[in-house]
Amino acid sequence: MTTEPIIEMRNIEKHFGAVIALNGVSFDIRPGECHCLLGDNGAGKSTFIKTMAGVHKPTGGEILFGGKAMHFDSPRDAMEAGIATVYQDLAMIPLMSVTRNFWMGREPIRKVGPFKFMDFKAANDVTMSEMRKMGINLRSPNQAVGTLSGGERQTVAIARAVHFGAKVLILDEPTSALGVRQTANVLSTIDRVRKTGIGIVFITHNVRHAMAVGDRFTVLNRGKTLGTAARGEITPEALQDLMAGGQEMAALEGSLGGTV
Amino acid sequence: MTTEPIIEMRNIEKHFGAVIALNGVSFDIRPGECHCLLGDNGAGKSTFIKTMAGVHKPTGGEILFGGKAMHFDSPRDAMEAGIATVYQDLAMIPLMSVTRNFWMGREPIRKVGPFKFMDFKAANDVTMSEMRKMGINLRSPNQAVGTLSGGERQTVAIARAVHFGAKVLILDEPTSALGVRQTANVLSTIDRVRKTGIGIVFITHNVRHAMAVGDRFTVLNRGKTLGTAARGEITPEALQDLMAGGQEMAALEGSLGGTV
Amino acid sequence: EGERYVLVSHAPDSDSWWNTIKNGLALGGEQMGVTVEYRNPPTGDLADMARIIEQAAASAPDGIITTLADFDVLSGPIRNAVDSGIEVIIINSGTPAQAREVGAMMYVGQPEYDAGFAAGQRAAGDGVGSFLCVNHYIAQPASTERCQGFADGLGVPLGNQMIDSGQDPSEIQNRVMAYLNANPDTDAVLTLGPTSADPTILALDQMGLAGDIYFGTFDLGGDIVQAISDGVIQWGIDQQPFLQAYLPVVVLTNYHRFGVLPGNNINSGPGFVTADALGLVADLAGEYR
Amino acid sequence: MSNPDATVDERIKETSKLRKALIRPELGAIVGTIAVFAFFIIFAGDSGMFNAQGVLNWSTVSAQFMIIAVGACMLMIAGEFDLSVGSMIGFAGMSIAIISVTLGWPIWVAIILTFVLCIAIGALNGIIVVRTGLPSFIVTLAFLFILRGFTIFFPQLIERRTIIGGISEAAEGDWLAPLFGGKVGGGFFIWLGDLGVIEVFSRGTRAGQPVVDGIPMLIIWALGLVAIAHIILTRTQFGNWIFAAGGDAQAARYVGVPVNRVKIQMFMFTAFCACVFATCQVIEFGSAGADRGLLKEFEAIIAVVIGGALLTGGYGSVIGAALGALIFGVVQQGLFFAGVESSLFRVFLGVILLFAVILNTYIRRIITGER
Amino acid sequence: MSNPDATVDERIKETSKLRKALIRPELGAIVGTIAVFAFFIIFAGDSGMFNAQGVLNWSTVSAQFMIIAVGACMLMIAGEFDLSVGSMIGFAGMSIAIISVTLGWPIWVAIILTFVLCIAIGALNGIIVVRTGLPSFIVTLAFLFILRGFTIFFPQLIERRTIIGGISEAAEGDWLAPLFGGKVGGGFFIWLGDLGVIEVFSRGTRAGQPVVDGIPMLIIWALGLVAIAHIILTRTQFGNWIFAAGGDAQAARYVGVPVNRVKIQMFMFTAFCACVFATCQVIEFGSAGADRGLLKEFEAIIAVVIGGALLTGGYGSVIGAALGALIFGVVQQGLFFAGVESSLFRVFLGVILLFAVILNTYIRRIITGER
Ligand SMILES: Nc1ncnc2c1ncn2[C@@H]1O[C@H](COP(=O)(O)OP(=O)(O)OP(=O)(O)O)[C@@H](O)[C@H]1O
Ligand SMILES: Nc1ncnc2c1ncn2[C@@H]1O[C@H](COP(=O)(O)OP(=O)(O)OP(=O)(O)O)[C@@H](O)[C@H]1O
Ligand SMILES: [Mg+2]
Ligand SMILES: [Mg+2]
Repeated sequence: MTTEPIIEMRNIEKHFGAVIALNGVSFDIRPGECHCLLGDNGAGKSTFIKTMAGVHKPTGGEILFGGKAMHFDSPRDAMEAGIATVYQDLAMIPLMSVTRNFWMGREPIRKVGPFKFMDFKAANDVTMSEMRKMGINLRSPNQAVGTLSGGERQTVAIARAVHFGAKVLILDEPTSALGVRQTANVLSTIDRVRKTGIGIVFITHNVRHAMAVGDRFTVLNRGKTLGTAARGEITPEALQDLMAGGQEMAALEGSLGGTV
Repeated sequence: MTTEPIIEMRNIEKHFGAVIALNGVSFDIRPGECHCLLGDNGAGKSTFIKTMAGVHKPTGGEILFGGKAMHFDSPRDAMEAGIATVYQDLAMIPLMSVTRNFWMGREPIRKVGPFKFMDFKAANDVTMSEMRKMGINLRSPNQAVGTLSGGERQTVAIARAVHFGAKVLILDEPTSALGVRQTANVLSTIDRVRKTGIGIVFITHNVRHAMAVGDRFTVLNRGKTLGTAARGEITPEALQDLMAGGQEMAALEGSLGGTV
Repeated sequence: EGERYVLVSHAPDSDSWWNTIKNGLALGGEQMGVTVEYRNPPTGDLADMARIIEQAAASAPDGIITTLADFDVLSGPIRNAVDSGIEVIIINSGTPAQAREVGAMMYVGQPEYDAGFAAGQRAAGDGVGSFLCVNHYIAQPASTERCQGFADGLGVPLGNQMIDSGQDPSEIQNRVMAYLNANPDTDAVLTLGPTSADPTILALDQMGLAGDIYFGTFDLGGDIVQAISDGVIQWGIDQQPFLQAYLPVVVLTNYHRFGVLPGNNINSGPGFVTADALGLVADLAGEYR
Repeated sequence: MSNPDATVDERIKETSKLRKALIRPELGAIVGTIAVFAFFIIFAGDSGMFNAQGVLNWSTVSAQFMIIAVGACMLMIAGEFDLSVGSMIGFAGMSIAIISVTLGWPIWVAIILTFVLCIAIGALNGIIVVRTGLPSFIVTLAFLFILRGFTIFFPQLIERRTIIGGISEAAEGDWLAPLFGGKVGGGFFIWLGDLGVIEVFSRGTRAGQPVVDGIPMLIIWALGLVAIAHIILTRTQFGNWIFAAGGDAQAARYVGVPVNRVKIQMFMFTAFCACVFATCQVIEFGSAGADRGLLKEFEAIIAVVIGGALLTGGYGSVIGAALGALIFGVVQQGLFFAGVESSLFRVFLGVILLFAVILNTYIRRIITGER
Repeated sequence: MSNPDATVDERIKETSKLRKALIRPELGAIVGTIAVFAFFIIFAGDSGMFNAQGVLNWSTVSAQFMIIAVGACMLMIAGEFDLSVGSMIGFAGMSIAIISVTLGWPIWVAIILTFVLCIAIGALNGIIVVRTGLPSFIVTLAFLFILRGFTIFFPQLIERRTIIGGISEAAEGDWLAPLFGGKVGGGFFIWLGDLGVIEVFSRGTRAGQPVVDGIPMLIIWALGLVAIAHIILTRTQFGNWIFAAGGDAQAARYVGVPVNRVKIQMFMFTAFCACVFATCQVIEFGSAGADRGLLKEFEAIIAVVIGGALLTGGYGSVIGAALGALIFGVVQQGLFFAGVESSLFRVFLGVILLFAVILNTYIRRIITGER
């Protein structure tokens, strides 16, 4: 892992009015690695990756992309640069068809004379085949996303990110609402995607999910980094402690038999 | 665990139009035990507990409450009978104050002549003290729930169920969106509540969370029970397999090092 | 010198016919050297109008000039104004008898039913036996009275011959066409003002009936005058709104300054405007006519 | 690692105490009311707007708005709204007129039957909304047209005109009518008139009597409804259910709040308020017209929104709505007093609405932690 | 343990193929259109409703509705709606009249300036909605009042009247005006008349000419706008963005759809449609009135909703909206042909709206898997 980082975030700060959500966070992500971002509720994980994805503008700090300073003015800019994000709240529109969702924001264009149309044939074909690659057989590409299960929707979102040749794929708690099988599916998808050389930022509250696929682990707490550790440098138990801020855990763990 | 069950559900069926969500599920819950309900996405867990809580009327099967057949016409009936539920989607109203949420549906009444008013003084006092017992210090009982964190909201919901003297407390994926510390908090709350003799139905996708507090484990799959096992009768790995329906797990587990 | 008079009408903001009133009022105020104000309920709600009269009375003007669109609704507030020492003149709607009853000084206007009746008699004389009344403001009682009067003047029952045309010109036009298509043996068309007359002219033009079918209208406007001179409209009933606003200002001012008062009510209409006597009307229609 | 003092979160900057004390749903409406009164005291202070007659005038108009605003407010907090209020006003008035004048039944029968009818229609509105899950915008829009249609159709069919008078005569000596059309406190005002505090009529049959001879029942109804609705909303169990039904119907249903019943009852209450409005109007003016109540639904909604309620439900205040109605009434009448061209009233109204709602949104976000 | 054939879920009962083929957003409107035509063919078949003149009659009315429905539909799909459409129609007409008649500028300048002005106001609406996050109901309600106020105020101030005529004269010989007020296909209809396919006038000034002498540009505009909007919505990238903006603005924003821009553009398009409506009307009737366009916003919304669009955005069809407008127009005119008491039109409209929307909701739920 001595390759150059794709993105490096230095000392990022973000304030929302009176709330200081991020207070100097540094982080980087390299090709082909899965970097897990862990931390308590409200630690600032979602805020941090939204800053990375161009949704929020940082109040302070700098973002280096491929070694050069970057300013993303919109999620579009970040996407163009190769940063794809699957948000906690899914970022799929239930009323729209799978194809329309898959291509949303990056629709394929077919020119007829001076007019630009959306190329539905190509769009449908690609959607069906990409979904099939992910192991999901759609009834039809015109099926509304609202008729899919949660795991299937998650997969559509990942498939589209991969298809658009993302260099970095950010996943915000993709497994929190999923069953065991769906979770295993998402994790193995992460593994597969990582092997193609894409860098992955994976946010989760579940230490085992993190340990299953993570190469490095960064823990946030109240808007600050508690440090980054590589796989093998840290035990699941230590990570768990770190995520909980070390507080009161001894007592709780004791009473519950250390199985959390 | 030879006490009589508080609720016994026999052969419950539930159809939504063309969808058969439950296809004969039997289940029971005894005082002081934590009965975990596990299963894939869409297995029918939420539908099942909604049937128990009076939200849905079962298409077939019977519900025995304290040995007698019962028909709940509304969630209110079930609540009166002592079944309290904390739903997956939280069942809190962000725009309303903590007190109003806490008492929603069961407001304390103070009579002034022929008029019935809501007793805000008592309501506020109880809310503050119940929340303090759960380890949460509110700024004010008039604070809007929208200003609380996810874990805090979850705790309000549990506190209210306990306060109203529930005999059975149903928790639908209370930990899925929570951080480690908040999760530990909720699990130890479950443990505390169970010790008071209340029966708990705990739904989760996380085998470790289930193993931490569960006394018995029932796995649903595609609307049917795969069976119930008591603590100690089953290993976490076997449970995991059961939840995923046994499918493709070997392959996935292998590639991910068995850590899911 | 410096008297203040308030004119309260029942018309919604958008009713264009009342411009002539406003202009007459303004001119009267200017010539007499008095302050004049125009007030109306924005949506034409008569209950709101009652409040406006009360409110005008509260501002203690020297006189109030008001329409009496609904005796039941307006008599109370008007009587209060009269009793608190404000001179009131009733214009436009209501009857002389009602004006006397509320204690008003005089009545200037055209009793609607009578005007409709006179028009009906005139049409009956011209051989009309059935008609279409295009009512663009059906919720206003005066409009219905005009149609009813016309029917009674003709001596036929009103029945379904009055349509609720709405206020959108294209809808009016098409509804008139629809009615005439469905009832091809209709002898005459009666419209109640420029709002319904202008699109009706176009409708008849479209159907090739312009000049062929008997066509009378209430109230003048630019297009109506043009149509009269073109022979499309046989007559327009002019109630001379200018006078309804102008004369009360003059009467009130002179009464306040010199204590003089005409001995009787003034009927500003109905006057039938036909192609023979257009002249000035054509130039000033919509502004002072 | 983290701050040892857990009750103080170091990530929240400080907010002043004063700001906290001021932050309440009605704040926007309170500020607006003060501003509006200040404006008119300056620009129309000597126009008679603040003498007895003038005060009565804008109070009456405001009271009218208040009556329908209270209904609209409760309904909006319960998460729905009703565009058929205006048509309902016309319909109720016409119903009283037809029953009492055309059919010749006693006026109290007419009033009671009309209330029953209107509340039933309100319930129907509610039942359709609750059963079908359709937005109330659409359902009540349909009733806006249906009710207005009948209001024009029936009197035309029966009486061949769209306005029916003669209700004053029918109401004479009736026991119920004064409850809507009467005035109270006559003696007090005569005393004030004798003292010279308020002006007296200078001529006519009532010479010597005070120009204001009592407080119309309309105002009493308005204040009464505001008080009752406010108490119900803030101090009772049912009030909590109203907030819950509008805040999140599903969540409320799950904890046993009878959401459907609450919503239907609020539709009925709105219809009741519209009917009070119509009855007061009909009894006071003695006639019913097919055009009564046009656009009143918007005016009610505007007053409620100026008063700080959230269009999507679950948040609001009856006091705020009442102040919104007051602002509305004072501005409408005040512009006349101030001699502003009446067509500009609408422009003012639109601008006030925009500003009020922006201010209210800001306040609400502070209170509820929304983003 | 589970069914080996994973593609067939044993828990889903079967649905017929026919039903699947029929299930589309416009289905409700298509059924409604058929029903309405069937109804009038039976009850008004011999009243002239379906001869050349009759067809032109209801087509023109429907075309009017269509023009504003197209704008309202696109905007509603983008998740907003505009209550100021009606006021905008009045405002645009007045603007053309003032510029051309009062200022005496050429009519094409007046038309172009008015379009620019209206689209700018549409953009302002959109910017306020997008920036403040207020519901468009409130913002556009404010503009409903503001624009109507100015529409009444300005002509009174300038011309001392609220209706300005003489536009026909101003439009004579103009190059742009015929695009809005002309007719096309005159020769074709004369030929048809000569053939006897369509009737000719039997009396009056135009005896011998065909009863229909061309298709008004209004209809051409309506069909053109429907076609273009339909293609944009269903076949282009921008169309996908419109759906996305209305379906879930936040989600769309996250994947890079410029949601704010899309919404503002849809407000501008709605203003454009209102302006087309106003221009056609002004050129055809030769005058502008301050009361033009009253309640048109509701009529547009009704047509769109009958056409299957979802009030809360993200779902709908321009074709559906056009059929909704057709239903609206046919019912309105058809009742005249059928000789039904005209005030009952409103009642019919309300009832049709209710039924259409219930049917549409049912269809939509099947398509989108909503519950
Ligand atoms: N738009 C916003 N405006 C104001 N405060 C915000 C905003 N977004 C986030 N915050 C605040 O910033 C802090 C960090 O929130 P964030 O969503 O990043 O946490 P998180 O680590 O993703 O938590 P979780 O694990 O619950 O998803 C919280 O205190 C939150 O309330
Ligand atoms: N109201 C409803 N109408 C129609 N189908 C429904 C309804 N509620 C649930 N279903 C269907 O019933 C099945 C079971 O759903 P349920 O929500 O009970 O699953 P679950 O086990 O709780 O899943 P998860 O773990 O994702 O919460 C699913 O196929 C779902 O689509
Ligand atoms: Mg997060
Ligand atoms: Mg569930």
